[in-house]
Order: sequence, then structure tokens, then C-alpha cells
Amino acid sequence: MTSDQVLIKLSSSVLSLDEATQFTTLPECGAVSVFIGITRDNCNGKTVLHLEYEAYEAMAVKEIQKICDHMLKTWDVRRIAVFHRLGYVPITEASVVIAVSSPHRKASLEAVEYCIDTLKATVPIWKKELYKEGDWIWKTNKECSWSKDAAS
Amino acid sequence: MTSDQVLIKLSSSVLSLDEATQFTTLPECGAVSVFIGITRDNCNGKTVLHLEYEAYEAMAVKEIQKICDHMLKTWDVRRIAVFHRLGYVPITEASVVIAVSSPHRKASLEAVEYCIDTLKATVPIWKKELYKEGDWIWKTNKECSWSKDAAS
Amino acid sequence: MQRQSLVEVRVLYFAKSRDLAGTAEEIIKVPDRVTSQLLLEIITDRHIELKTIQQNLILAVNQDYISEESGEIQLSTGDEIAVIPPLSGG
Amino acid sequence: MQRQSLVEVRVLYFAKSRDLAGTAEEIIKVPDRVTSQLLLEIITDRHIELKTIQQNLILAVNQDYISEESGEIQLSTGDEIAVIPPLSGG
Repeated sequence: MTSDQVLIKLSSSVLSLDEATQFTTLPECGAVSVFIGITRDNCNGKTVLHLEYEAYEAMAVKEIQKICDHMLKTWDVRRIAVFHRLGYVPITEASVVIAVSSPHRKASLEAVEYCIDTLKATVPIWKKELYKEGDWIWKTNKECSWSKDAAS
Repeated sequence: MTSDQVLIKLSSSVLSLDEATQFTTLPECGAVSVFIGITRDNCNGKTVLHLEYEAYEAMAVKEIQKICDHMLKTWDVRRIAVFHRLGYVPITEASVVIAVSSPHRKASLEAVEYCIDTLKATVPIWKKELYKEGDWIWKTNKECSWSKDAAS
Repeated sequence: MQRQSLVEVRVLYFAKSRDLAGTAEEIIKVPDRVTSQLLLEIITDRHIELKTIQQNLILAVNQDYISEESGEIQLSTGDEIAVIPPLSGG
Repeated sequence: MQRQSLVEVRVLYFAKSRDLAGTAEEIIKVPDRVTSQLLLEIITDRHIELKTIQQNLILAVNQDYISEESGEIQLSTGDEIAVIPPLSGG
């Protein structure tokens, strides 16, 4: 969904970094800070083949919108793009792209960190990690407050 | 200049965000943090037409390499790209692109902030800001320790 | 306790909760006034395998997280309940 | 003071220092042992207009910043001195 200042996408195809940075680039903004979360090839010694992401889509968008509202209230940021991948994601492809623009850099740097941290804590999206040995596991973010056995 | 882990470029053409993120993306890295410094259209109420950047090129590369060496020693980061524009830069084009990759995001987020802050304080590059009214000024970063009248 | 009616709600299951429940969604009848704890109990009684991760589940009603702090919740026919395992987005 | 020789060095001027000096570079003779303060004095004596921003200049020798803390510096023929105004990169 889009408003003037926020662009949120859940996508089953490759996320566009260019689209995120183009949406956030404004003449009055001297800074764009970007965070890209990428599919790693290993976790705790096991070789990861690929990921599969699943979302409660309507609520995920709603929770991301809340995060963005808080960012717009807290920092002098002007545009925010948050893209999250769904479905099959191979190694080294992006699972999340966040871009934030501000007139001066401190705001965008702080806001992008807040965004990824809070996304991991509140947005109903789940990652299945599939291993070379054929097994798989649903992961848990350590940021998730109701997990009793938070792993990475 | 390039090494295995660091890519530094001073360029008179458009900086490539794709090149920076492709260089830094590695299978063992779950995070890439990016900072893009963009040409703003105004400064203290004056309309900026464009910028012109100048560098003491050999020393600029050397100072950027020192920054990167410090980042590699201080954080678990794996690849760093630092691109800076030289010459004429129009409004909304990037003057600097920094990308940093790490297995986990905290390192890349902290390191990219350190990089832009320290670049502004130590790297011999100068920005001339040209205004609509026909005048211009050589700017001063407030991070520059030997400036007696630091402005923005 | 106040007299209660039953309402029909849609329950959605995701990730590990869907694997354990054996379904992505279902329609069930629940009391129209419940706490989140009671609602979770009702749901995990229907799918016993969910008991193994009950401590790691929370619920959302109409796309808003609820918790014990939410107190007693008023439900209506057609409401959507989501059974949410620990998150791993980002 | 120890007996001194003169050496030929290349001096580079950038940004505002180049505007005020009226040149991007020149070859000059300087003592082979100097402090940064003395070296800056020698350079700004050659280009009086630089006096207006002398407080905002530092020097680099062979691409390394120097300062009063550097103490006395040994110079050789062919060394490169840069006159560096306040930075504005990034």
C-alpha cells in the first residue's frame, strides 16, 4: 500500500532496491539510509539451501504501517519504503529492504534501525529455513516478546 | 582501489548503488546497511542549483582506506564499499554511497554510521554549493576539527 | 458470570501453528465474551498438538494482538482470530 | 638551532585555498626541518590572501595530516605539501 510518505510491499518476487531508494529520494532530503536483510547460507553450522517466508498479510501491512507512523512522529523523516519478500527466497537474495529519507542523516540512520528492530518484534511474518540435509525449521526472532525459547 | 574486502571509488559519473550492494553481498552476511548522501535543493533558505565536489584524490583514498581498516578491526563486517562523487552533481543525485555487510545487522548499522561520520571529519574532499542567485560557497562540515566557523 | 451467547468466528493458523493444527483456517463457535487465555484454551483443546507450543502462541483479533492485559474481549459473529507463533520476519 | 638546508617541495592548494592562492600547485624551497606552524607561515607569506583563512587551514605532508603535535618534521626534496581548508565531503 502507498500513501504520500510510506510505501509498503509484500512481494513474492525479487525486491527492488531501486524502487525503494527512488521512492524515498526527495530534493529536501540529504540522506537516505537503507537496510537490506539477506538470506544467509548457514545457521549454527547447518547449510541453508533457501528460505520460505509466510505472512498474515493484512495484519503485517497494518503493523508495518504502525511502525512507519511512529517513525514519522519520532524523527524528522520524510519518506519510508518497507518491502518484505514472501515465498521462496534463495541464498543472497533480499528478504527485506527498508529505505528512509531525511534532511540530515542522523534521523534516517536511527529510524532505519528502529524499523528493522521493531519489524522483527511485531510484524506477523514467519521464516522457514530449509537445510541441505533435507530438514527444516520455523525460525524465531530473539526480538519476539512471546517466544519462550528465542533462537536465531 | 579494490582489495578483497574494500572497494573505494572516486567518480565523476553517477554512483552505482547496485555496484556497491553487489560488492558487499556475501552468502555468510545476513545484513547490508547502506548510506546515501544526496544533493539537497536548499540550504539555510537559499536555493541550491547544484554542487561541485573536489578531492585531493590520492589522500582521500588513503584516508577512506584508514576508515575501512578501523571498521574491519572494530566490527564483524565483511565487505565495505565507499563511493564518492567528484565534479558536478545535480539535485537529488548521490554524492556518497556507503555499503557495509555483516553476518548480523547491528555491526553493519553501527559501522555505516561510523563511516559517514568519520569520512566527513577526515577525508580531503570539498563541496562547492552553487545557488540560484549566481553566488556560491565552499562548505564546511561541522565534523571537521580544524574549522573555526563550522557551518552546515 | 454474565449469561453468554456463542458466536461464529474464523480462526486462522500460520507457520508452525498451521502445521500442528493441520489446517490453515476453520470456523468455530466461541463465547461472545472471553479472555485471551480462555480463547487460546478453546482453540488448543480443538487441536491437541498445539498444546506443545501453547506457551509460544499469542492471538490476534481482527488483526490486533491481544494478551491477558487486554482483559475480557467482546467477540461478534464473523470476527477473525489468528493463532500466531513466534515471529521470524525481517 | 641545528644548521639547516633548503629543500624543494611541491605545494598543492585545494578549494578555497586554491582560490585565494591563485594557483593549484607550485614548487618552493623550504627548510628541511620545520614545524607545521612554521611551514604554514612560510606558505601564507607567499600568498598573503591565505592569511584570511590561516586559522582554518591545516597541512598534509606526503598525504598525512600534520599538526603542532607532530613536532618538528623532516622534509626531503620532492616531498608533497597540501594546504587543506575545512572539509566538506560526504
